[in-house]
Amino acid sequence: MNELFWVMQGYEIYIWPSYVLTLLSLGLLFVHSTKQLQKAKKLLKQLSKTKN
Amino acid sequence: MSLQSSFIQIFISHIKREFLINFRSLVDVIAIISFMILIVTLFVLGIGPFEEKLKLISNAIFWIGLILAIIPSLEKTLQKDYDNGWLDQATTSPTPMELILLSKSLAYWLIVIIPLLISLPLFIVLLNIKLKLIPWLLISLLIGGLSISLIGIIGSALTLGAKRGNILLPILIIPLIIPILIFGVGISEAVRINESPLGNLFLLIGFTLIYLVISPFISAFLIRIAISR
Amino acid sequence: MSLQSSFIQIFISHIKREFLINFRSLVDVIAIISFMILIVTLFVLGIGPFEEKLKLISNAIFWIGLILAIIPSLEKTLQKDYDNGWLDQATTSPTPMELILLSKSLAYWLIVIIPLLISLPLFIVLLNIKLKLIPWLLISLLIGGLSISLIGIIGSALTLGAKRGNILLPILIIPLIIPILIFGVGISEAVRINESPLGNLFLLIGFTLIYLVISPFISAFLIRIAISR
Amino acid sequence: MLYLKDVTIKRGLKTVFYNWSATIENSKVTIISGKNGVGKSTLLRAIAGMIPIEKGIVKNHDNEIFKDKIKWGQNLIYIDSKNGLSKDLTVFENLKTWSEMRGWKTSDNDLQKALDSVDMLNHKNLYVSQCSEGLKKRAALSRLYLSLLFDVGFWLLDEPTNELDQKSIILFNKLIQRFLENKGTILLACHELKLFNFNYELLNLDLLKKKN
Amino acid sequence: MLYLKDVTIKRGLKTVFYNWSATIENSKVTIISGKNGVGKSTLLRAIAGMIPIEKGIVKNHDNEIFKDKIKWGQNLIYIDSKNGLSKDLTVFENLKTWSEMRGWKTSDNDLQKALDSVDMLNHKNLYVSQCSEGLKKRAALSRLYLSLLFDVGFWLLDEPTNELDQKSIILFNKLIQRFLENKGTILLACHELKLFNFNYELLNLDLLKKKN
Amino acid sequence: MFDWLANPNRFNRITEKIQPCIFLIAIITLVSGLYFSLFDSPKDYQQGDAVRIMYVHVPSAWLASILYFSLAISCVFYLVWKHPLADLVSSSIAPIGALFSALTLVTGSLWGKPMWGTWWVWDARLTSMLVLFFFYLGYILLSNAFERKIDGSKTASVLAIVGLINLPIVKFSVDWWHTLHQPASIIKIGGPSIDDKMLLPLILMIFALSFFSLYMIILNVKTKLIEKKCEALLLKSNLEEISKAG
Ligand code: HEM
Ligand SMILES: Nc1ncnc2c1ncn2[C@@H]1O[C@H](COP(=O)(O)OP(=O)(O)OP(=O)(O)O)[C@@H](O)[C@H]1O
Ligand SMILES: Nc1ncnc2c1ncn2[C@@H]1O[C@H](COP(=O)(O)OP(=O)(O)OP(=O)(O)O)[C@@H](O)[C@H]1O
Ligand SMILES: [Mg+2]
Ligand SMILES: [Mg+2]
Repeated sequence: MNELFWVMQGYEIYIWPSYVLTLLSLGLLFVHSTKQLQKAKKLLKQLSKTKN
Repeated sequence: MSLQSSFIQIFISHIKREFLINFRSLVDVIAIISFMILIVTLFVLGIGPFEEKLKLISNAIFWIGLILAIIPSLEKTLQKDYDNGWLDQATTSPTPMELILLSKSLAYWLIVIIPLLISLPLFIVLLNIKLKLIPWLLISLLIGGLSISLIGIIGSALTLGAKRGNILLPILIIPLIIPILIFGVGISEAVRINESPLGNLFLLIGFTLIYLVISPFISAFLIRIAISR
Repeated sequence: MSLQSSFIQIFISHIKREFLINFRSLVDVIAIISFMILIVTLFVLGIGPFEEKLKLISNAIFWIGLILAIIPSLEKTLQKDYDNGWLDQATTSPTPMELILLSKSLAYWLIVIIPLLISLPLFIVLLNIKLKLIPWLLISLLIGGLSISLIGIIGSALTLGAKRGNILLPILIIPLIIPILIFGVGISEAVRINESPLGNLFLLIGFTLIYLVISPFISAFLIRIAISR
Repeated sequence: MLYLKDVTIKRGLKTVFYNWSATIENSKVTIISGKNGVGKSTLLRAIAGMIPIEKGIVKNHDNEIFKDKIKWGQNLIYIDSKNGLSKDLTVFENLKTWSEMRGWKTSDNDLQKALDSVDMLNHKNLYVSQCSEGLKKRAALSRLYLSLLFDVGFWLLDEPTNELDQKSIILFNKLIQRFLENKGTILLACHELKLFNFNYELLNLDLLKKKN
Repeated sequence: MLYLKDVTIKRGLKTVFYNWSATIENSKVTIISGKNGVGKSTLLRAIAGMIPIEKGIVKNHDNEIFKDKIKWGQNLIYIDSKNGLSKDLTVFENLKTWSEMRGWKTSDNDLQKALDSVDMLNHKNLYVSQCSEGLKKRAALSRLYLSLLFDVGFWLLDEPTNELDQKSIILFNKLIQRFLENKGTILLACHELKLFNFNYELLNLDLLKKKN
Repeated sequence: MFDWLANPNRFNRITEKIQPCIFLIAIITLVSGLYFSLFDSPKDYQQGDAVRIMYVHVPSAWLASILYFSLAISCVFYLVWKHPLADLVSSSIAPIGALFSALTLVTGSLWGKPMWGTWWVWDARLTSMLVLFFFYLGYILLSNAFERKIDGSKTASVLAIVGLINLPIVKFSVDWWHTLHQPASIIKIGGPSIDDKMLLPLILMIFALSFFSLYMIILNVKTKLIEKKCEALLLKSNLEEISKAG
């Protein structure tokens, strides 16, 4: 990858943050929601165990 | 022995009730007028008393003043009637809540608009408003005021049963009010640059009509939720 | 067995109480920030989106936003504590009412100022505020906010007992607030035209100090009247 | 006969009644008693239609009462400790606006008689903000007299006697007597049973809720 | 001994007491009774220092009580139907902030005991907005227990028993008993005298005011 | 369709099957979209490389709008037909939509600085996106502001529906404002003024974000269904305890 690509005509301080921010927030959303699902599943298992 | 009144009569008696509570004397009229004057003062002082600057913002002042005069007081009566149990009485009566809420918003419209109309000459002088603008200003404030109070009652009902409702209210209500402000300002702008303000006026009327139809139903629905807590 | 706390402790515990009631969660911070943003939006939409105009009024927007954020909520807590009898409890206790009211106004100052400071960068972007203005804006909003809440509590106490309080409140306090607005706007104007803002700043500080001293006494006096009704 | 069958009523997150049944006889007074927080007020508000009944049915004779809410509203008066009086109106104005709100055309004469029935005629022009607690309660109870003139079948009263003095209790008893003569049904939540000089059914929620 | 000598007390424009005198014995319970609007609450508020006494003097032993308001405030607890509870705080938080407001350093343990004394420990974390009327009243009355730990000489209670159930009335009686053992003085406005199982002086305003 | 899906079991069964597909499509389009937008798309003749921000900005803006529409529709389903699942759907959509509208605002600002020399301009689109963001925020705050979840859901749904009526009016009215913004170029399908090669990454990114959102919504609804089951179990055991104790 050449230097020119990263610099992007001097717009790099605008372009990279927007991409990073977008991808980062999507990633965080994904991780957070998956964790939430796992937690809920675990709780359900526990509850149905104590019931029986 | 059942001498039932018609809906119209119930409606009018409700408006009368709001007037009895909020509009007992001349003091109340004066209070609203001075409130508007003070909003103007606040702006003028915040901006600096230069005429060119003032001209730019005189529209905004009117509309923001109207919003600040109608919505907080509308919210307050609804909250009061919720706290003192009047809304409980209304739900446990044969009268539809929709009717009561419609009369409440119309009453508040009148309560604010009447003093405003009385004092319009004063503002015309204070803000140096051009004569040709006056009829349009009048009509747009009249109609806009109605839709502000119709929306205001939705907002108050939305936050009535909510935790920290008072702090949520502006967030919910300002986005709903934006079109009124824009159409209203649009009317005056059009007149100023000698174009026809009718387009904006019709839009404002249409907007108001939409809320005239939906507001009572929506707010009655919301109030039933608040009461069921 | 009498483990009396000092006044400072009582004072802090009061501020804690207000925070418990009004600042329970992040939601409250978000709500206040959003409120300020929406006030800005409302103004901009009323005035028109042109940068030159905006520059003229960005100061005014800040100050009016601050006033609208502090005073209505301050009024509301005082009214609530009056209605639910908390103020009765305070008068029939060994703690001076002055202390309680001072803590209330400081609490409200903090409750509004903290979110405002957090979100200042946002407003700088939204209103296109020049960098050199920022430290002065910060300091004048901090100090001005304090005097607004000190004045606000006088106004709220004034209207507590009055029957038509809700409408009277702004009328009674806006004259008191006007000097703050003038000094505050004066500071930013001075910076803008590259003059020294210190004169206005000292006036603002002096003004605030005066209210810091007299406000608790005046409002305690007014509240005793309200309670004795 | 008011039947409550397998009703579940929630208050906030708390389930106050769970699959609970009861019957309330018509043309009688039923006093709901029980310890603080057991659900007396909740029950009254639910029957009045303010709190939703999550499950179960409430029937009056054979009609589900919430099928036609307007009709049921016509048929009942609900008064609780909030009174429903506006502080900024006088006692008389409060009664008048209340009766207008219900759509009743009452003459000023009727209104005065109503106020007289709870000995409030002297205080007719007092603002509610200037009334003592007992006077407020009496101003609220004056509605009961008005309802005698119209076709109301139910009174739902939540602790109506709390602030009343001895004389007002007697007047209140008289109003109840008249309503019973009109074949009205009264549900009344109260802690102090000795105040009433008529026969009543007792609905003790403490006992009833344990049974289920 | 609390002496009221030739006091005139106004409420709004109305003169409720005019050149009126009475004595209230220390270390006893005095129940103030009388019909609605006679001035029970006004009297209590005046003694508590909230309503000004236009003319006349109020003395405790030989001290005019309003000479040193802070000391008098230290010496009394006033509770009326408004309760003084913030809806947005829990029962526990309300009690805690209240005791902090009075400048009392109470441990959490004391606060819990206070709540227990009115059987509110289970409802400790309930928001006041979620309490039933009786629970609210009990939350307010829990202050009485705290005052036993500190040097308070007077309880001024305006209709404290209104919403209480039977069990709470017993607990309330116990609190009063303990306060009397501490040589405390209680002034209590109430319509229902049968609720109390101790000796009390009766101050019937109906009779007293006619006499003057 | 909604009626049919409203059965939680059926919902779980069907989504179990399609979820991996959705995820796969999202990943493929995202990776290829990123490739094209960063490496293989032409510079704009005016904006140069800065135009690359468009490939995250415009899809976010679209999704923010589309998701609000879906949110409001699902609120209608909830209020009118009282499907409990519809509420779970709306409350799953709201945070994602809010995220996208926030992203639009932020990336737009990042675009505006090099293009206009200012982070923010009170232009029509920006203002209406700000308003949209506040509708999302209002929905989220309001739905959590009640003690009972159901009250919050109902109230917030009302707000969302009012917003559905109001937002187009806001958008339309705010358009009265003179705008610095570029004319809507995709909409002019007749002759798109942008390069075809710019269109490809744009479309890919729109697909990527849409499928990603769909996947996340399904995931969140699943989580909420399970949480609901847990609550029901807890309540049941509580009530059993109460009846035993009584
Ligand atoms: C906070 C700032 C901004 C917001 C909220 C915003 C909002 C939007 C929205 C909602 C759209 C989609 C419009 C549609 O599909 O019809 C859009 C598209 C677009 N925006 Fe922005 N924008 C912002 C800043 C900018 C900036 C600074 C630029 C650069 C000059 C820009 C350039 C564009 C372009 C080229 C499009 C695509 C045109 C189209 O699809 O019709 N935006 N923007
Ligand atoms: N704020 C006020 N302004 C004017 N008059 C008032 C005000 N508050 C009370 N009053 C009047 O003063 C009198 C005494 O009221 P007070 O509340 O002391 O009565 P009370 O004996 O406590 O009655 P109750 O048994 O109903 O509680 C009443 O006639 C009442 O109408
Ligand atoms: N808004 C609310 N949110 C949550 N829980 C509530 C709410 N209101 C009441 N509760 C609870 O519901 C239960 C029943 O309350 P209710 O008011 O019906 O009691 P009550 O029998 O009338 O008591 P009281 O004798 O004290 O008036 C109580 O435990 C109370 O704490
Ligand atoms: Mg109750
Ligand atoms: Mg009293």
